[in-house]
Amino acid sequence: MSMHEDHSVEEEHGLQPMQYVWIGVLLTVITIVELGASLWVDLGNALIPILIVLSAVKFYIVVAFYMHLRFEHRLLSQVFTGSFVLAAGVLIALIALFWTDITDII
Amino acid sequence: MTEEALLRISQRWARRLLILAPAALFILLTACSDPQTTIEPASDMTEAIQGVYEIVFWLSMFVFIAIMLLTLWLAVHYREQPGREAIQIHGHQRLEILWTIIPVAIVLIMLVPTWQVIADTTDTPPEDSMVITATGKQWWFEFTYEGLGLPDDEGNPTDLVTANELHLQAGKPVHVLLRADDVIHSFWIPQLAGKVDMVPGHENDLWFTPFEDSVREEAYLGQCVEFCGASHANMRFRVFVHDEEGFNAWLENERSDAVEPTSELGKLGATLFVVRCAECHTVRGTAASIADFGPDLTHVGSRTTIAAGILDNNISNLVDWISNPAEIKPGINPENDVIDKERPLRFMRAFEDEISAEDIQAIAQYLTELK
Amino acid sequence: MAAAEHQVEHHTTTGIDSRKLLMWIFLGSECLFFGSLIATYLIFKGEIDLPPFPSETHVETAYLEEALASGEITEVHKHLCHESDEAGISVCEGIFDIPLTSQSTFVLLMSSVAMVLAVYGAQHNRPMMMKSWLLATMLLGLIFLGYQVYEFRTFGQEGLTLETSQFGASFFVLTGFHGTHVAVGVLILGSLLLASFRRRGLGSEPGFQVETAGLYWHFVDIVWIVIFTVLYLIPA
Amino acid sequence: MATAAGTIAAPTTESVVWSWITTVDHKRIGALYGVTAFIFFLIGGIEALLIRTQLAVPNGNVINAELFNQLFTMHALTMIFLAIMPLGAAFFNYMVPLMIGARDVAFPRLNALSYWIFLFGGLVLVSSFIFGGAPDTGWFAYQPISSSQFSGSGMDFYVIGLMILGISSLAAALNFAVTIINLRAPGMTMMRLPVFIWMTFIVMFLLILALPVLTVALIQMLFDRQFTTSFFLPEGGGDPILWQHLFWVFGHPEVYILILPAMGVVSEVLPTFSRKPLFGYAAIVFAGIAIGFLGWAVWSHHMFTTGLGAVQQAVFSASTMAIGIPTGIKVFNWLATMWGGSIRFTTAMYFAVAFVALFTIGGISGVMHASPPVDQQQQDTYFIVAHIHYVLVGGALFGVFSGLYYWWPKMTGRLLNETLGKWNFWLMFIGMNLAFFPMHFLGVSGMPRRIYTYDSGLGWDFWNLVATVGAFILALGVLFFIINVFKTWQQEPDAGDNPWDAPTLEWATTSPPPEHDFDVIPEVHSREPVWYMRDHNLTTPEPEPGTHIHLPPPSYYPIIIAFGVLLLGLGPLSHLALTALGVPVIIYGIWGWTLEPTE
Ligand code: HEA
Ligand code: HEA
Ligand code: HEC
Ligand code: CUA
Ligand SMILES: [Cu+2]
Repeated sequence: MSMHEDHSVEEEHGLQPMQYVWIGVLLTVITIVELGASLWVDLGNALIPILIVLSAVKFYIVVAFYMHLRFEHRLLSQVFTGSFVLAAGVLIALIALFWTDITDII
Repeated sequence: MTEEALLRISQRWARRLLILAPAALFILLTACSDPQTTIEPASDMTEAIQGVYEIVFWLSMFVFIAIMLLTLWLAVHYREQPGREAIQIHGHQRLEILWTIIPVAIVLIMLVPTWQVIADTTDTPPEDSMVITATGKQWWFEFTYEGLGLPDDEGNPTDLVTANELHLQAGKPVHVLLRADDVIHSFWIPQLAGKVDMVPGHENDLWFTPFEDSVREEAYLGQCVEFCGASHANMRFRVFVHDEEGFNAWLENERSDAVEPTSELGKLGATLFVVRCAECHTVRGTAASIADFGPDLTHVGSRTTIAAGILDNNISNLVDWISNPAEIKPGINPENDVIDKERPLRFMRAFEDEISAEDIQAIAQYLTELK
Repeated sequence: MAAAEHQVEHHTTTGIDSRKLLMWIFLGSECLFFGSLIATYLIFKGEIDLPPFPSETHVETAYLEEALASGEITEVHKHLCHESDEAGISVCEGIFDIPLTSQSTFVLLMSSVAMVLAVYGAQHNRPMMMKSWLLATMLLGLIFLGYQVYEFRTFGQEGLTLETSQFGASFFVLTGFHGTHVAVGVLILGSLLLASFRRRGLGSEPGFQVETAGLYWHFVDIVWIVIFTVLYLIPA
Repeated sequence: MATAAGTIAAPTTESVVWSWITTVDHKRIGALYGVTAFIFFLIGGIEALLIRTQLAVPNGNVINAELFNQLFTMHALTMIFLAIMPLGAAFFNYMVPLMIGARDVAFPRLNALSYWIFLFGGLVLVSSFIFGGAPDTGWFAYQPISSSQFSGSGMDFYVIGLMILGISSLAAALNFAVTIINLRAPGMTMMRLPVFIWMTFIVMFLLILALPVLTVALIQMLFDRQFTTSFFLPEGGGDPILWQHLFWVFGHPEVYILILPAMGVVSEVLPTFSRKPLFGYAAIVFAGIAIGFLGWAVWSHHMFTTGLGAVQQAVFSASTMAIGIPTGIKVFNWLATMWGGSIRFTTAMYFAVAFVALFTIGGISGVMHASPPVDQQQQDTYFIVAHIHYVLVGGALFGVFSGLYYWWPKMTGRLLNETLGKWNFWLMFIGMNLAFFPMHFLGVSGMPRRIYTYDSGLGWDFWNLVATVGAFILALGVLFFIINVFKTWQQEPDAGDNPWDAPTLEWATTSPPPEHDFDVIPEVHSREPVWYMRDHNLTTPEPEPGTHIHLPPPSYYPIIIAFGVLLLGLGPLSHLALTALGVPVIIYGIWGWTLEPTE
């Protein structure tokens, strides 16, 4: 019996269906903003950072809420963030090796 | 056995090892006299490398001997003996800090000269360099001396193309541009230039100045050391370092057109050559001077070796080579040419079935006369 | 007794369900997988100098003519470009149809909403809710794939294929593997749906199975979020 | 149990063959891994002996150039992917649940699946010898020599074989990462895990994160070869250097995947036979983690001569040398473990001590060519061959042998013969040094690697001959191991539960362990639980009468799915119809798998 209670407590960690729907709306709005930024207004150099930040926000929202990572054991977020950061670090370094001829800079 | 006895044994061994280590060193140093040695520099570039190498080597030697002795001593000294109890400890902070700091120090000492030499060797080539394009092909090297050919009709400088033997002038900087036609090869003259790859689609280069006293009769050996197919082992080249006079003499001969054959046999060979071989080879000053698939043979007779440093240059080797080059260099297989029609590899084919033995002899004679 | 056995079986050191843990670690691995594909795309992106271009690009007309003459591009590609007002400069259309891809992006986003509702249904013992949202997720996934097939075909007609350029190769391989992931996801959801109609339903703990499948599905969605931004929205 | 819709009945027969094919027991799977990998090791070793025979004297003509190139490529692939990695897998399959106090791994059927996929992948790779020639462009398959224009069908086997093996390793890695995180015995905190488990744990993450990069590179290579892309082909606008980067981003973590399990073994063996706890446990663990991380930041040290650029060279040389620091910490802690001990020199201990010395030699030569200018004189010479064999043979392989002697009694209930063991060790030790130390001299004398022949007069003759003799002595040593196994197999099991008086949990159960590993999962109070029990006069608790231990039933589905994966892979090698066939087989297998009752 006590086990059962444990179980339901754990489940309440998520959100309610309507909240999920609202998050969906939010994601859509961010996507529209992204579209707007890239197609309809001229942001110049600011565009790329803005797009990256916006998609990072979307990324975070999906992972945190839809994938429940915010409500889970710390270990899961450590595993995933760790892998993600490693991937980003190594691959950005790799891209940088191709994009810049650092020798020219110095 | 008592502890003292064991200690004595271990000390004796430690002493022996100390004697052994210099012996090992001695063996290593005997590598100097080997023709392709990496530790007897003859140019500024390899000497800079040698400078780092020696620092790295001695530090490594220190770590090597220290760890080997330590291991041996521990293994002997702490052998199980009646009455000995193992000490139950889990660690020792100060010791652990110490053996973190020592490697850090060693690494730093290695890094500083390393960076110094990287900076020096990747700076910019000297202004007055002789510029040579070296192109790696399966399985030979083409060398193009920029602007050293005979001026053309309008007096513009032309490039001088040759193969498999590189001639340099002591004290004169060379800037080598590295290209590859098919797969990755590499350019390496252990005593003169550290290895740099020749990568298709990339433009690498290196430069060095042979020492004034590096002039010598016998060749410096160079070799392709990036795996490039069946005959990777057979892709070598030779480098001759001359004094100014010698270099100019070589240049004078090399840039001029081919000499006329004098012997009857050679004359016959010359005509055969134009028919049979001109589709791939150039002999400047003759009818065979359009193709550039194979090595330029204008002065092939003056080379010491043929087939990219594999065979001595003499008639019988030439005959063998022309008869069936695949026998000498596995992988030379005209069948491979048809893998991609648009970009044929142009391997030299075997002529033993196409040309009679006498005619091959004649061609070989002709080639040796192309001094 | 049965309950006790159950407890033993699912006892874990950290309290995390092992399947869920496995899925999260696997998704970490997938980060490197898609990361490498995206990195390849970005490495080649700087080198696209002939049409088809991802987005609108100006090139010298003479350069185009030369490429046409040497066979590096074909008439099909040339059609993407036309003379601009500036003399000697051609404007080449970008091949991406962003409004269209925005629609498919939206579809995939909505599938994530459907998925999360299906998980909710499964965890709260509401089988009908679970089943219908599972079905919706699948359908949205299929629509997304439909968009992708359409996109691939149009690109093909406009002259972007695997061999056209590095752009073509890295684009198709990246989005193709993303599409394959979506397809696999649809299969997984389909089997869950099918299995849920058995008498035993999804067994004693449908929540975990649907949730784990959901993690995969959402991950495929966030990969698309990145692809959409990096490939489509960020200009050349 | 009634058949679930559309699936086969769960296996019930007791026939020996079927019980092995359908087993999901981690100990049996470990044994399967071990035996298979050892056979592959012999194949790889015979390939090496052929190489050495050809190179024994100048202008050797035992084998021709084409075959030679296949041999060194397959030698490396076999040793790395089919011998050392799965031998590690054999140990961690067998030992992880025992050492952390679990009844099995987290996903027993997934574990069986990993093994079968590994077996099929290995067979694909090796079978290339009969189907038109093995891969022949070196184990890192640089482009464009590995493109369809310059190489034959062997490279297709390379691509497909490595992809299949990658799936296997990924599945195993996920499984064991979860097992170590989630199935530890009560009281077994992370900082009480045996170091072997820690090293395995790090290896699992290296696999999980490095394999996808290789997979992507292989996919691109497959597309270049089979379809019309040119990711790596310069004439199509591609870049051969991209392959090198992707390969080594995987390849360098891979070498730590090979060495860390051996380091783990040694960290178990040294304290046991020194009769004292491991010195600096935490330092060794964190050094392992540091190596795991740093391993991602050094890949370009394999590319110092490709025209990398000055800053890149400087950065990668620093990160590479930095790895020597945590590794040094480990070496010193191992030595300090021996210090003050009362060392019992069994064969396992011999191998472990030799590991420390030989690995250090290999590590030092690694640091030497971590300096880019020096590497310009050493890259692609026998100096590199010396480096890799000191770390791989003296390191990884000696670690494996140490583990074999150490855990053999646990796995079989029989002790290996110590006299034969000493022969085994000394022959391998002497042979190994004779074979590989002279390669340093050869490298310094400028002998390139991957050459099928060489002229005399270059100063390479003598040391090549010595190396060949050494290789054969090494082989003789291996032969002694085989003899030892056969000889002791005849005897009655005599080992007892804990013949070495070892401290870790696997020794708290019987030898060989029962199917369910532990009657009662013990409670762990220290890093050396068995010594703790010994010193506190504790005995393993008796099981409560009547308790029923639940074990997963055997299953057909792992091998069915593995077979589907094999078909999938064979498609590009022969006829795409096979791929089409593979998909339904896999789907069928997964369907049956999910519906199959596991209680
Ligand atoms: C088990 C496998 C393994 C391991 C552990 C290592 C470990 C290391 N390797 Fe090695 N390496 C290979 C397997 C391995 N390598 C293989 C297979 C290749 C060739 C691939 C191919 O081309 O086919 C290769 C190639 C290779 C190269 C490229 C060479 C070339 O092609 O030109 C380099 C260059 O930097 C390198 C460096 C290192 C370094 C710095 C370490 C370090 O991790 C070593 C650290 C250890 C020590 C330093 C010893 C102990 C430390 C002390 C006692 C402390 C004090 C010492 C110092 C501070 C110096 N390795
Ligand atoms: C873990 C990896 C590993 C291991 C264990 C080995 C083990 C050995 N290796 Fe290998 N080697 C590599 C990894 C490994 N190697 C790699 C990565 C390369 C680079 C390849 C490349 O360039 O692409 C290489 C390359 C390489 C070369 C260079 C080839 C070249 O560049 O041309 C040589 C040459 O001597 C060599 C020799 C040996 C020898 C003699 C052994 C010995 O230790 C083997 C000892 C084992 C045995 C001999 C088996 C025992 C056999 C019997 C007892 C026979 C009797 C049994 C029956 C008949 C059933 N290896
Ligand atoms: C299809 C092209 C082709 C034809 C035809 C051809 N060769 Fe060659 N030849 C080559 C190539 C390519 C090489 C370089 C091979 C190597 O060294 O690996 C070569 C090398 C040589 C060499 C060695 C050159 C050196 O500097 O080392 C000689 C000599 C030679 N060829 C002579 C001939 C003669 C004589 C004929 C005609 C009877 C001939 N070749 C016909 C392509 C050709
Ligand atoms: Cu050219 Cu090796
Ligand atoms: Cu490395």
